[in-house]
Amino acid sequence: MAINWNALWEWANPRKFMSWTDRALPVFAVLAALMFVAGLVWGFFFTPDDYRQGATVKIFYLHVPSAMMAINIWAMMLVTSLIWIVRRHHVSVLAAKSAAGIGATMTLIALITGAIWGKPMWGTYWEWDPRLTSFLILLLFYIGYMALWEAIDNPDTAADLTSVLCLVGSVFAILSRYAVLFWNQGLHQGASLSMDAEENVADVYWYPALVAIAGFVLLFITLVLLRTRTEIRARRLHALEMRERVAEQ
Amino acid sequence: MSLISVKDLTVSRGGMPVLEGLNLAVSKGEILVLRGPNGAGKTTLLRTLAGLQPAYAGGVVADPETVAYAGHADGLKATLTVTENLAFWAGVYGGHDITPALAHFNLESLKSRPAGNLSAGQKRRLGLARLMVTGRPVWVLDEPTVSLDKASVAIFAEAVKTHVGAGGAAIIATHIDLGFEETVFDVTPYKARHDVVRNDFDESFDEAFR
Amino acid sequence: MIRLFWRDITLSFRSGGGFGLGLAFFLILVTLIPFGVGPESELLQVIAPGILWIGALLACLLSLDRIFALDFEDGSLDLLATAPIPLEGVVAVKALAHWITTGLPLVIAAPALGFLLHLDSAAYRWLIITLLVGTPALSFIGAFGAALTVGLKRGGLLMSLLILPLYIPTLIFGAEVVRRGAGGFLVGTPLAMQAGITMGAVALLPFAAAAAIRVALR
Amino acid sequence: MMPDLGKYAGDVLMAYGITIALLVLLIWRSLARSAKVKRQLKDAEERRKTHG
Repeated sequence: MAINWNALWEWANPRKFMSWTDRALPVFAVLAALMFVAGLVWGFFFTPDDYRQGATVKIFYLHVPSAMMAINIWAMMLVTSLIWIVRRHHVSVLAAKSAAGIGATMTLIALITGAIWGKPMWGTYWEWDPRLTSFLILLLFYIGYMALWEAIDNPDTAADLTSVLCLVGSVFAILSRYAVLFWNQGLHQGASLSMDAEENVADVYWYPALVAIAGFVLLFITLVLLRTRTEIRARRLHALEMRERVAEQ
Repeated sequence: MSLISVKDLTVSRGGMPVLEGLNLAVSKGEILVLRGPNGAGKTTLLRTLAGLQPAYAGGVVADPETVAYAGHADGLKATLTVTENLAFWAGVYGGHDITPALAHFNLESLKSRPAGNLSAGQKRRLGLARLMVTGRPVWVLDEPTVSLDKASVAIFAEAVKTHVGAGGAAIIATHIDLGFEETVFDVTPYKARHDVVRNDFDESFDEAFR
Repeated sequence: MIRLFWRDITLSFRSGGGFGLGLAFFLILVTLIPFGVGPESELLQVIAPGILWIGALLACLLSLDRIFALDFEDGSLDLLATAPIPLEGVVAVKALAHWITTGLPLVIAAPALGFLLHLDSAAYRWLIITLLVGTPALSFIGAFGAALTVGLKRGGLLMSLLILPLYIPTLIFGAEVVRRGAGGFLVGTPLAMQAGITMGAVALLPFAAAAAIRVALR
Repeated sequence: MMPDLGKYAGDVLMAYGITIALLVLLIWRSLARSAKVKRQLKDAEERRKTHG
């Protein structure tokens, strides 16, 4: 099937973007709310306790989706940053900027819910488990990325530098992941309790988890569209204010 | 044959066009003096000519190793001596001899002094002496005579004349009369217009980003 | 390029150049640790590899904001950017000079400080080797971070925030080599990983850093 | 209606509570900034029409 790539880019033209998101945003918002509430209500009220983990299994419906989002949002930021570097597409880099705050929140949720889950399981809130540690490092990367955006006045300069940071940061994030695996394996023999879906989670838990994941994804889409719209307006505002300042001289 | 020329150039500061529709060319032996009020965009234009900033629209045509730029800061290290500072830049630009430059800007007696102990005028002279060791034909100078006294200004003007006489050229933003046979270029009429509603501004939202 | 290298070296040795500051910082840090954790030699011996690596890392960080910021302030960076040498080369040379004046002294001083922390005698060899292999990566990663924040007000703090997470892999592998060396285990894998990181950083980061500087200058 | 959460009730409720609080904070901040920028942009567009 032939795809008209130029038409695809058109969707991300700022003006076009503002107009289609204006219509799409309410739809996504309603869907996100429905799926999110459905997934969590199903998970919280209508799933049995695990014979070994008891009611803590219910934390999965928060932990698994937020952890997935934490990683996928960074991947999305990497892609949109690359698009900015290659195609100088403003909406793209603003989407990356908008996503960072959501990604950081998701990482924080994954960390906190992981720690709460770990307390009854491991007997401690914090264990330097490779997974938890990697998420802590990911949170640092998110914070650094956002701090760099905040620190630079000129929006184009900020877009360029944060994109470069995102690129280099991605490489180092992956390196850190391997380094952390290596590091902890050296100290503790035997992995801690794995939370992989296929190993521990039976269908009765997996279906509501899928709904919850869909809810988180839709929530992310809704928020990232809303925040990108805000950033586009902020950019136009910035441009108008610059014009005013120049005109006053 | 011009050493450097610009065609339909628009230069921008902080993403906003400040000067637009510029057309100029400088050939061997020419001195171009830029005039215009503060904040008009002279510095921006010079930095664009030096290749430090990308053009907003249009372009600069010049061989990549044409321009020697001197901005507001002299690029001197306070703990290095006058000779060391100059020899460093000479080395970076391909190892030209520094003695003529020292002699020309009357710096020989200060040779072994750390640059940090020089007066403002002496520093400026050292910064300008750097131009002579670059071996590049077009000097692009931003307010070169700031903090120079009358005698030093004369030394500087003499250096520019010698350079231009030897087949170089200079583009200088300055407020004072240096006594050159110069072409004056007033940037004021080229000020990018923001007071009127630009047509393209409303046509495409993209424009708001540029 | 060689000129630039010698200039940076000379500058750091002249008064106010900051040579030795990193070394002094390293010494103070190692002196403070026993006050914090107690004087028991068994405990110090256990934590020594980590402390020495973290000390080296922080001492390195201390002098990084000077690497481009001073040249930016006095206009040298503008002039270097228009000079006939590629900016990537400028970055690489400046990072190398930073390593010679900061990283190398740390490598040389580390064994003496390891002595203070009762570092296991089998580990000294590996401490020196791993620092020698790892500290260039610290300088080159740091140069990238410094390039990102050049020209920013209060850039120093932000620079630390950006650089330190990037140091994690180097730190992990470096400390692991020393720990394994102390225990008499094989050190091949972490050492190879660390060498890989260093080579990657030396080869690629100057390009990223030069791109960042070009953006910051315009 | 409330399911029996057993001895882990506190942990589970805390996890849900903190997550929902964080998400509400995120959504509220996104909406607040959206409203603020929208208002400022409207003002700026008005100014441009009247003066420009």
